[in-house]
Amino acid sequence: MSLNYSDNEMMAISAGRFIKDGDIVFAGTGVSMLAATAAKRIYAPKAVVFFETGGIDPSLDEIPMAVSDLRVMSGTCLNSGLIEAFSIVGHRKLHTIAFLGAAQIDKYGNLNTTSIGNYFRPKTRFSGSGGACDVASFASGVITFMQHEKRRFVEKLDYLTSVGWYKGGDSRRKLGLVRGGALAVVTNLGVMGFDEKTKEMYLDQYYPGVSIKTIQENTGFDIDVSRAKEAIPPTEEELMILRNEVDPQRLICKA
Amino acid sequence: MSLNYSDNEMMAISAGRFIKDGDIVFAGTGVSMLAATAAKRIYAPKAVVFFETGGIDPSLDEIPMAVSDLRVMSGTCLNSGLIEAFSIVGHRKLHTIAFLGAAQIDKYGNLNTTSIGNYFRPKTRFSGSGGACDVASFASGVITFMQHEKRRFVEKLDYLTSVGWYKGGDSRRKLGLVRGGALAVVTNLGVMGFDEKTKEMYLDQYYPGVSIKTIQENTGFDIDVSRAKEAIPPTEEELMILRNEVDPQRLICKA
Amino acid sequence: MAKNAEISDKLMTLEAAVKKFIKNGSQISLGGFTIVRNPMALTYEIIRQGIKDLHIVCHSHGQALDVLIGAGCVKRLEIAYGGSGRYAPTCIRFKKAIQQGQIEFEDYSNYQMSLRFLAGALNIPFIPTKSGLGSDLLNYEGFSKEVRKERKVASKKFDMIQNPFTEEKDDVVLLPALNPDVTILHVQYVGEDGTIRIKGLTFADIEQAKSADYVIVTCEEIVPRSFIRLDPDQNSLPPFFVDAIVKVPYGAHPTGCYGFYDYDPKHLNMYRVIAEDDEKFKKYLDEWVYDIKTHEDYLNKVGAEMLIKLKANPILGYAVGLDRR
Amino acid sequence: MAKNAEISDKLMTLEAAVKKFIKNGSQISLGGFTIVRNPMALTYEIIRQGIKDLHIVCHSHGQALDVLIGAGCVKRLEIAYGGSGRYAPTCIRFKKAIQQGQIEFEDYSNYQMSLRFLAGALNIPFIPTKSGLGSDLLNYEGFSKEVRKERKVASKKFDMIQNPFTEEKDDVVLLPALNPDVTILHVQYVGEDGTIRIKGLTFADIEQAKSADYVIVTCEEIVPRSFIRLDPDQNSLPPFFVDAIVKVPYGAHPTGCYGFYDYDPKHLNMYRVIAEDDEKFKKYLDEWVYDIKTHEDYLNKVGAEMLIKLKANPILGYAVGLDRR
Repeated sequence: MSLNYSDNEMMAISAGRFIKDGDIVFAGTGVSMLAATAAKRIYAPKAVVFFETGGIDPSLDEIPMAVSDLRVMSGTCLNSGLIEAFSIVGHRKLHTIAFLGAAQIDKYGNLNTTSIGNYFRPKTRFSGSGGACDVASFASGVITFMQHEKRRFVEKLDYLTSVGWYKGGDSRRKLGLVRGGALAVVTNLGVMGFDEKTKEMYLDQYYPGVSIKTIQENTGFDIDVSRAKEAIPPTEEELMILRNEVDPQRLICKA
Repeated sequence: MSLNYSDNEMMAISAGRFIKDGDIVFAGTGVSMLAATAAKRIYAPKAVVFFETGGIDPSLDEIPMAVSDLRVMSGTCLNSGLIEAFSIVGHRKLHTIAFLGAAQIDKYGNLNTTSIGNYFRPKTRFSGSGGACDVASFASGVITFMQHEKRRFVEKLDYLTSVGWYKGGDSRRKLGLVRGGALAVVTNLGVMGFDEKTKEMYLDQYYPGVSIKTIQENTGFDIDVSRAKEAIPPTEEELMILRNEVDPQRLICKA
Repeated sequence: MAKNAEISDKLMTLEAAVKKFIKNGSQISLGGFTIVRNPMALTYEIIRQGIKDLHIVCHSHGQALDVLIGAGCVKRLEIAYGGSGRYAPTCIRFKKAIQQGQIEFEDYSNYQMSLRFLAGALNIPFIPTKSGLGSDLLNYEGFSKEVRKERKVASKKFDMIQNPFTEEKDDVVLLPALNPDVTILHVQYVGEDGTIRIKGLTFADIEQAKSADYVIVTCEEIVPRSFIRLDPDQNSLPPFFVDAIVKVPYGAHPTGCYGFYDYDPKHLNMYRVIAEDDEKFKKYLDEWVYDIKTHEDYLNKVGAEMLIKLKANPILGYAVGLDRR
Repeated sequence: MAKNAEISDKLMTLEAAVKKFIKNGSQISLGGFTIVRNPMALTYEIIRQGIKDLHIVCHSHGQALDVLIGAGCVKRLEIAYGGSGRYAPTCIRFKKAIQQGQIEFEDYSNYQMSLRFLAGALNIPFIPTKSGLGSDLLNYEGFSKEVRKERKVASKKFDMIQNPFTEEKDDVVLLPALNPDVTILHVQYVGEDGTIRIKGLTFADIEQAKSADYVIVTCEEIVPRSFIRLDPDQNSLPPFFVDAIVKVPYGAHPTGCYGFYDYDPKHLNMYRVIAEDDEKFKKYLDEWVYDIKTHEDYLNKVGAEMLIKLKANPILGYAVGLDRR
C-alpha cells in the first residue's frame, strides 16, 4: 500500500525518529515544531519539548505558530524566560537535541540564517540568529531542516550564524565548544549524516521516489553517497498521529 | 515629662529618623529590623523595607527574627531571591539605605563581622559577611548599629569585611565603588557622622544623660566632638508606635 | 487609602508617557517576543509623536519593531531576530531597511542579548558566555568606529579573554551590558500598589526592565492591592522599577497576551502583504496609527467580532480553535 | 497514567537518596537560609550514615550546617554567613570548629556565593561583580595551595581584571563558578510529574539546583499533575533537574517552611545552649539523630502539641502569635 504524504510530513517523521526517550528537545517554528511534537507523541513519550522563550513541556493541544505562541505557555511544567531556556540547552546534565532551520548550510553543517550577499548591505536579509547560534553552541546535537537546493547547500556560507562542525575534524572542540555538533540534516529529498571522523556531510537516506542523482544535483558541494539507503516512508499510524493529534488544524502538515 | 525607653528603642528611633520617603531600606536582624520598620511606620510611609533574602515590602505585622523569617515573605509585593535582592541594593535608579551591625568599626566606618585575632585561627569567629560586604559596596548609604565600646571602635580592624569610607577622602571612589559609604553610626551612647571631606568619624549627637567624655572614653580612636549636640529623645508617639505596632510582641524593644 | 493613590504619580496617558520618557535618539528596549505581548499601543504613540533616530535593543522582535522601522523612527538596531513566527519568518520592513542600508545594525543572538540585559540588570559591566565561538557574530562588527563613540553604544561588540581559572586554553566571550534609556512593556496586571504581574512566559522582560533607566508599562488590568499581594510569588517586578503605568486593554494587538487574547492571524497576514509595498504600508500607517485618535477608536476598528474571536480561554490562556491560517 | 508513575524512578527513601548520591568528600550545597527550609531530615540521614569530609558550599546557613559541622561530617567550607538569626547570631558549632582549626574555610559574601551558583547554573566559568572591592574578602585566601588542587575547588578564590569595555581604570572582580556534586533542598510541593514548586522566598535554591550534578529534594507534599500544571508560572524547577524525591512532612524542622510551619523557637533556643557544651551536644545528636529510627519517631519526639503550635496560617504563611522568645 502506498500512502500520500507531504514533504513536511516526511521531514517531521524522519527527524522525529532521531529522538530518544529522555531527550530534551529544543523546537523552533514550522516543521521543527511538528517534528518535536511528533517525536514525543510517537517515538519518545518521555522526551521533553521546550522552547527558547522559556516554555517547558507544554501540552501542545494546538500547534504553535511561533516560539512565543500562547500555546507554548499552556500546560507546561514551567513558564520561565530566555535565560532559563538557554541555560537548559547547554546544561551538562541534560541530553538536548535541537531542531533548527536555515537558509544556507555547508558540508560541515554550519548554518546561515542571517543574510545573503555583503553582510552590511545584503542582497537578502533573513531574521538573524535568534537562538540558533546559542543552540548550535550548546546542544548535544543539532538536526537541521533544509529545502534541498544547490543555492542552499553551499561550499561557503555568506555568513556563518550557527556553528556545526566548524572546519571539520576536531575543530569544533578546539573552539571551546565542549559538546554537540551537527547530528543530521533533514531535507525534502532525504537525510544527511556527518562522518564520524572528518565531520563532512554524507547522504544517509534518500526518500522513496527520490534518486541519489537528484540529491547530488541539488547539493552545491560533492557529497559522499556511498552509505545511502532508501528511507522508510511514514507509516499509516505515524501519519495519523501527526495529522490528528500533532497538527489537527493542518497548519503545517499540509505544506 | 521624662519617658523611659530602652537602648534599642533610642537606637531604632535615631536611625529611623535618617530615612526619607521613597528610600529603599535594606534591613538586617534585630535593632536594624526595628529601625527599618519604625522608619516606614513613623517617618517615611513611602519608604520600602526589603531584605537580602528577596522579600520586598512585607507587611511586617510581626517582627521577623531572621532575614529569612517567614514574616519576611508575607504580604510582600514580590518574593524573589538573593540575586534579585542584591541587584536592588546596587540599582543606580534607587536610593538605598542599609542598616548593618558589626563587631568592630574603624574611624572610616569600615566594618568587621568576620573574626577577632588571626583570620585563620581566630580568637573569636563571627558569622561572616552575609550580605554586609555586598550592601556596603552597593548601597547609597550605610547606617551601622554598634555597642559603643573601646574594643569595638578600633584604630585597626582585625578583618575588613565591609568597606565604609575605606582609607578616607576619595579612596572609596578610587576602589571603583561608584556611590555609597558610611552615613552614620548609631550606638547605645549616641550618633556619629562622617566628615564630608576627610570621611573621618565625628560625634554628631549624644543621647540625653550621656556625657561627651563617656563617648570619648568608649571610642578606641580620637573622635572629633566639636560638632556634638544632644539628641532629641523619642517622643511618646514614636515609642507608642514602636511598641504597639512595630514590635507588639516586644521581642527586640525590651533589650 | 484611596484607590490608585499609591500609583497616582505614575498613572498617565499613552501620550504623556511617551512625551515624558522617550526622546529623539533614545535607546529603547522592547518587551515581549515576536508576536506576543509587544507594546503596540505605545509603539503607535511613539510613531504618532514623530519620534526619530531611536536606537532599538532587543532579542527576537516582530510586530512592534517592524512598524517602528517602517514608520522611520529607527536609526540604529541591536538585535538577534527580526520575525513574526510563521506569519513573517523575516519581518518585511526590517528586511527592506537592512537591504536598502537605511539603518545601522548589529547582530547578536537571543541568549547574548538576554545576557546583556541581565548584566545591565545586575549592574555589572559585562557578562561571560561561550555562545557564538567560531560564528560570524564574533567576526563582523556592525557598528562603525564613529557609532561606537556615541552614548549608550558599547565601545566594542564583545571582548574575548582566556578563562583565568584554568591553565588550559579556554576562550571566553565577554558581552557588554545593556542599560537602555527606556524599556517599554505590555503586561497583564498592575496592582494598585504598582506591582507588576506578567502571566505566562516572561521572555527577558524582567531583565530588560531592571536594566533600563526608565520603564513604561501598559497593562490589561489594574487590580486591587489585596489581590496582587495575596500571592507575591507570582509577581514579576516591584513598583519602584516602574515609572509610568497606562491601562490599555488589548494594548498588544495584533500580538497576543496570554490569558487575555490571542494574536490576530488575519491582521498579521494582512500586514505581511501590505508591508511589502511602500504605498500600501503608508496607507496602513495612516489607517491604523496616524488617523487613530483614541485607543477606543483602535478597538472599534479591530471590531467587536474579532476581539471576541481572539479572546483567550481563561484556563488554557489562548483562543481555542481560532482560525490561524 | 498511574499515580506517581512519572517519578517512580526518583521517589525513594531518605536512606536510599543519601546512599545513592552522597559520598565521603562530596561537595554539597544546602538549600534554604539560616532558619528556613533547611533540609534537616536529609542532614540527619547524612549524619546517621556517617558521611565524612564533606565540602559544604553555601551562602547564609544556620541549623543544617551547624549540625553537620558538629557531627564531624564537614572538612571544608565555603560560606558567607554562619548564623541562625536572633537564635544564634553566630552558629555555635561553626564558631567552635573555626576557632579550633577543625575545618578548612573560605569566606565569601552572600551575593558573591549566589553569583557563583548562578555562574554554575548558566554553565559559564566565572561571573563578574564589584562587590567586595577593598575588603579583606579579596585579601585573604582561606584555602591553601594544596587544597586548591583538589577536585571541585576553584584554582583561586577570585581574579581581578580591568573592564575591557572602558579605557578608564575600572577593576572588576571575577568569581569562579560553583558546580557542587549534590544540592539538597527542602520544598513545599513536588508534582506527580516531578515539577518543583517552592512557595515564599526561593533564596538561591534554584541557582543551586541548576548548578549541581545531582539534586535531592525532600518535600511536604506530592500534588497532582493537574494542580501543578494549572499555573506553571508559579513553579520553580522542571522535573529533569531533580534526581531524587522524598516526601518528608516537617522535613525542615526545627527550621520553618512558608505556608506549612514556622521555625521552632523552643528547639532553636535549646540547641544554642546545648551546642556550647561538647558533652551535651553529643547527647543531643544521640537523642535527635542517631536514636531516631524513622521520621515518624522524629515527629513524635517533637510532639503533636508543638507541631500544631508551629502550624502556619495558610494565608499569612507563618504561625501567628507564636511565642518566639
